Amino acid sequence: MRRAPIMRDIVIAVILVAVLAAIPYLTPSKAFQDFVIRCSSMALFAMSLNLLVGYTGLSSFGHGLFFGLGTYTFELLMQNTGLSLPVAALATLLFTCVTAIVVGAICIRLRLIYFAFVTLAMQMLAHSIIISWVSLTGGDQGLQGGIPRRFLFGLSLENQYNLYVFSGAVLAVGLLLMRHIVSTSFGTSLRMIRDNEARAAFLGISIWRVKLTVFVLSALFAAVGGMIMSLFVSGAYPELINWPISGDAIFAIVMGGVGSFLGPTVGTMILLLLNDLVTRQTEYYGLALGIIILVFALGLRRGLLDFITERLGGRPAGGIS
Amino acid sequence: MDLDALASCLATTSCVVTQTTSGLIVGMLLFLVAAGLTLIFGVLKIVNFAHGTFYMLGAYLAYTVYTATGSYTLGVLAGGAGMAVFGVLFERGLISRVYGANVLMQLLICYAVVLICDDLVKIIWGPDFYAMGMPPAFQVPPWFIGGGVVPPFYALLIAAALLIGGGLGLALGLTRTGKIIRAAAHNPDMVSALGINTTLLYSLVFAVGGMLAGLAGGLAAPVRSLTPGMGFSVLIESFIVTVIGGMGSIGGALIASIVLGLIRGFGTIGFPLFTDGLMYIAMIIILVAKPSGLFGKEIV
Amino acid sequence: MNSPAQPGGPPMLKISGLTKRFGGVAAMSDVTLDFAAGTLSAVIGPNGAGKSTFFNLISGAIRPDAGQVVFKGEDITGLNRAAIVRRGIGRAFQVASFFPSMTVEENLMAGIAAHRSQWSDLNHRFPRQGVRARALEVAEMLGLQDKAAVLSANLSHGDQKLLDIALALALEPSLLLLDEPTAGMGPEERWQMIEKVQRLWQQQNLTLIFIEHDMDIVFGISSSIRVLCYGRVLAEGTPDEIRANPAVIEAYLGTPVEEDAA
Amino acid sequence: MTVLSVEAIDVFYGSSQILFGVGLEVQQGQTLALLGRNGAGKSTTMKAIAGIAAPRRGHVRFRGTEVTGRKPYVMARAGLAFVPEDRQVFPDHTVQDNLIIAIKKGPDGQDEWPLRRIYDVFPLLEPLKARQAGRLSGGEQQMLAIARALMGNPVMLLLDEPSEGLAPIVVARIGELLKQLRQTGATVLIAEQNMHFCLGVASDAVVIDKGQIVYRDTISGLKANKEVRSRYLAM
Repeated sequence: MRRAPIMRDIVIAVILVAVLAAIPYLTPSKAFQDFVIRCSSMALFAMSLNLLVGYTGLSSFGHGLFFGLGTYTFELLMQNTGLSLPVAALATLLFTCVTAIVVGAICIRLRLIYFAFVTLAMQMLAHSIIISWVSLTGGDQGLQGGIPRRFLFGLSLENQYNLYVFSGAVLAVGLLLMRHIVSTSFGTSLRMIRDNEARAAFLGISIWRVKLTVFVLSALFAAVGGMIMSLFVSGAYPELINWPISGDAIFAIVMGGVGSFLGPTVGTMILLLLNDLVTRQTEYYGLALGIIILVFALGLRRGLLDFITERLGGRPAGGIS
Repeated sequence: MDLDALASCLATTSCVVTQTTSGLIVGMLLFLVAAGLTLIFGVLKIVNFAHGTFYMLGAYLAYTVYTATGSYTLGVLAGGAGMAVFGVLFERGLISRVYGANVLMQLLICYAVVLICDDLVKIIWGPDFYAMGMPPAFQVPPWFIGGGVVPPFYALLIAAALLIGGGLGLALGLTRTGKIIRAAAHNPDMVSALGINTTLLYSLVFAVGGMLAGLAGGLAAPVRSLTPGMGFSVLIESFIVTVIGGMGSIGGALIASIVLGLIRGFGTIGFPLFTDGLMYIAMIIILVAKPSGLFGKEIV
Repeated sequence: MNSPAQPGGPPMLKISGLTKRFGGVAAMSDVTLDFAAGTLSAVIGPNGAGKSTFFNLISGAIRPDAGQVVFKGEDITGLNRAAIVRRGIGRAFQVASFFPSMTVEENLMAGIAAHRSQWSDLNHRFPRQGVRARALEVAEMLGLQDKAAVLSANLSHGDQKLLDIALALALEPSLLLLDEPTAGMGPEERWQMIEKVQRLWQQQNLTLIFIEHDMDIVFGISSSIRVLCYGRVLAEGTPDEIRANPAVIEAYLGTPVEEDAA
Repeated sequence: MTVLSVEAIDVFYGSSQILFGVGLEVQQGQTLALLGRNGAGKSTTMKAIAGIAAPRRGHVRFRGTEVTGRKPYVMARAGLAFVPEDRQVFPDHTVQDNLIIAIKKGPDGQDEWPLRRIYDVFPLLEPLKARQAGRLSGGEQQMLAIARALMGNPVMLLLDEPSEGLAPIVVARIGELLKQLRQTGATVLIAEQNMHFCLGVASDAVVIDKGQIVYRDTISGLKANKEVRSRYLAM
């Protein structure tokens, strides 16, 4: 809860995006740009899940619902309506918001493990609907055929460099917003609920209202991540709303560190790097990843960034012990 | 969605019998897996996300022993015994290290085991799927009951699962060890204060849970195709069963398994693409109505 | 150290016919009690007498099956915890209850901010103007000002109990409920704690109700005592009246009456 | 012969110290009462002996062996039977199953307290043996808890507040039972608030207050000492 001035964060973010924009002029690696785009999408998603898991203590196993909903809604709007990209994006957020209110209202009153499973069931239900509603969603083939009118204020996002800078900028804005959320009084009430829900209630906090609000907010960020992914893959596919998506995000936040603000971003990078490196070396990706997870989980017993923070003598901002 | 097909199926006994039978074998096999899952949760308060892997390994083990010896019985028993041992190793070596830790940490450990085992299966048995095929003794014409097709092997499966499930119920209800296990689910400290080594007891519970999943895998091997990753859908379904039945309740798991099996059996007629969705809807509805499952006690 | 009761004061809290059953067991049956404004009252009774249930019913943690809780003339029966807190009833717990990942100062700031929380919370960086100053003020009331920057999980047990009370005070309550403020403390620590509580009561102009097992403390500081037993009111009165009450001695202590008169 | 000796134990729950250098001894065949008010530290002392709460400092010796911090099941196997506060019977199990769970062979491999003998000593339990323990009255549950402890064929019995929450007539019956047990030469440590209850049951008493032992005497000595009683037990 150190009160970092918001201006400093903004300056850092602007510099980072500028650096990102400059990199392709030094080294024209397409793979790096791909990596940054995927990373932006997944990091936004993992960070949004950490608002629930790390900050509020709500372990959702089905957060991929909103990521997938972002990709599908956005893709459907772009393909089937004449809406421009920003309008379609806003409409996607609106739809996500309404869905999150309904899903959240059902889920948040459940405790711990039941909450986890019902959120997962919600996601799998959405997955089932998408698989079976072939006429709308293309079923297990997904929505192919690309995204028309990929222009943002005259800038073509079909151009990989443009999409790359755009993704990085969206991630930066997303991180700034989430940083802001957790440093407000509202963010403090999240931590109060995580630490001691009963005490928070006896201090006058309306638990239900706060939990539903953070559930909806985190769904919105997840949907933004989903839209970036949709732009990247030029479509929407059932894998993007299937359970392993949620699994990846959980992996990223636990590996990166639930107690550090940027932990999930670091975790996402670890995950994607492992993915790229290991699949290049061996076809037994699962074996390698599994062993690495065991080493982390049983060795460090906490996320990487939390581990480093503690080693440096600092105190992690959160923690879900 | 094909409600007409569902209506016409429900109107003929042959279709009802066929779908009920296929629903029951799904349900009963699921029950064996879920019983272990719910038992482990009931006593240790650990959600074993690797339980589907026990099922998969049990099936592969049964397949290997069956092809080596030609005995299906031996194959199933090997699946059960092998997974009992695996369960103990898993508990002692990994899960006992995260007792009391955050559920996400437990999830991650199990996830790692799932990933590792899936790849080990690929390495040992190859990435392609196997069809074990019906044991020769059951390669006989099916029975016709009320016009419906009932392969004798299905009857065997249902009977075997009922027998194992019943045996488990009796063992938990009547033997001293069973009574101790149930008591430990309620109050492990008091059980320990009565001179019972709870560390040993926890391993035993994992052994029993692993054995049940292994037996289910072995029993299912002739009617399922064996692939690396086959454990996952079973895992999800047994979670649904466990949660609907109330976590920790074996009776609840039995009822929920049968319900889920029947939803699957008849769902394939009426909602061929949406049978999974029906299960999730059932789970959501039940949890909204009763937040701790049908037979669950309120847990914190 | 006795402060005189103020019999003339209006009843701050009126409880009538309060009843709560758990399963088949009556945890509280037909309890009727008044607490006058500005008094310092103790609630005592054997284990399982329903003391904590009593607090839970007043503070909205559980809903009564029957009966009424009237606070400052307003019927607050069945309101939720947050609504009751906002009306001015603060509560501290038997097992110190606070936010272990925060420092003392952060705990208090969080408590103060929570009390003032609004939808506009999302616009304001935490802590808002004035909150820190108020937090330090509250910390000072309980002598925690030197530990403001200490992570609350690392505080001593006694300081954690103080922090719990400070959190309740952060809300500027008019009625404060303390559930065993001295539980788990060593002998000297107890009296330090109770002196602080007493000072607070005087300085903050509070109405204070506390549950306590230490009879030296109960008889040492309270202006009036209520004895609960099996969910019923066994007796109420001044310390002297309670000390001499045969029913209390019999039910609470199992010690013959005549021998204890000395 | 000293069966149990507790030497200057300090026990903490988290950061809060509950016991401050508590010490006591129980001899073979002795029934010792540990008296004190609610919250004085009786239960914690019992738990520290039974292995449920580990002392941070000090020693617990049982039959001459250092057992400080041993696990509860190790203590139970060594012959120490614990009847916890609020009894903790297994509510979904029948009375008989509660007893069966606690069966343990004696040191010589002999079942010294088979069910038959338990039902002889606790005749009230026999007709209830098929009933769920959760449906018993408080007094019946207390008897069951004691009977269950005896099933383990203990060298010594730890009873935590056996009279708590029971009607006077039931308390008297439990008292009779403990007197009977005492006559068989059992070694018992009873933690109680109710000194009256202990008068006929125990021979000696120690008084605990605010986590410290403040008084030791015979139980009749304590009865005669009004000052101690009113200071630490009465008001």
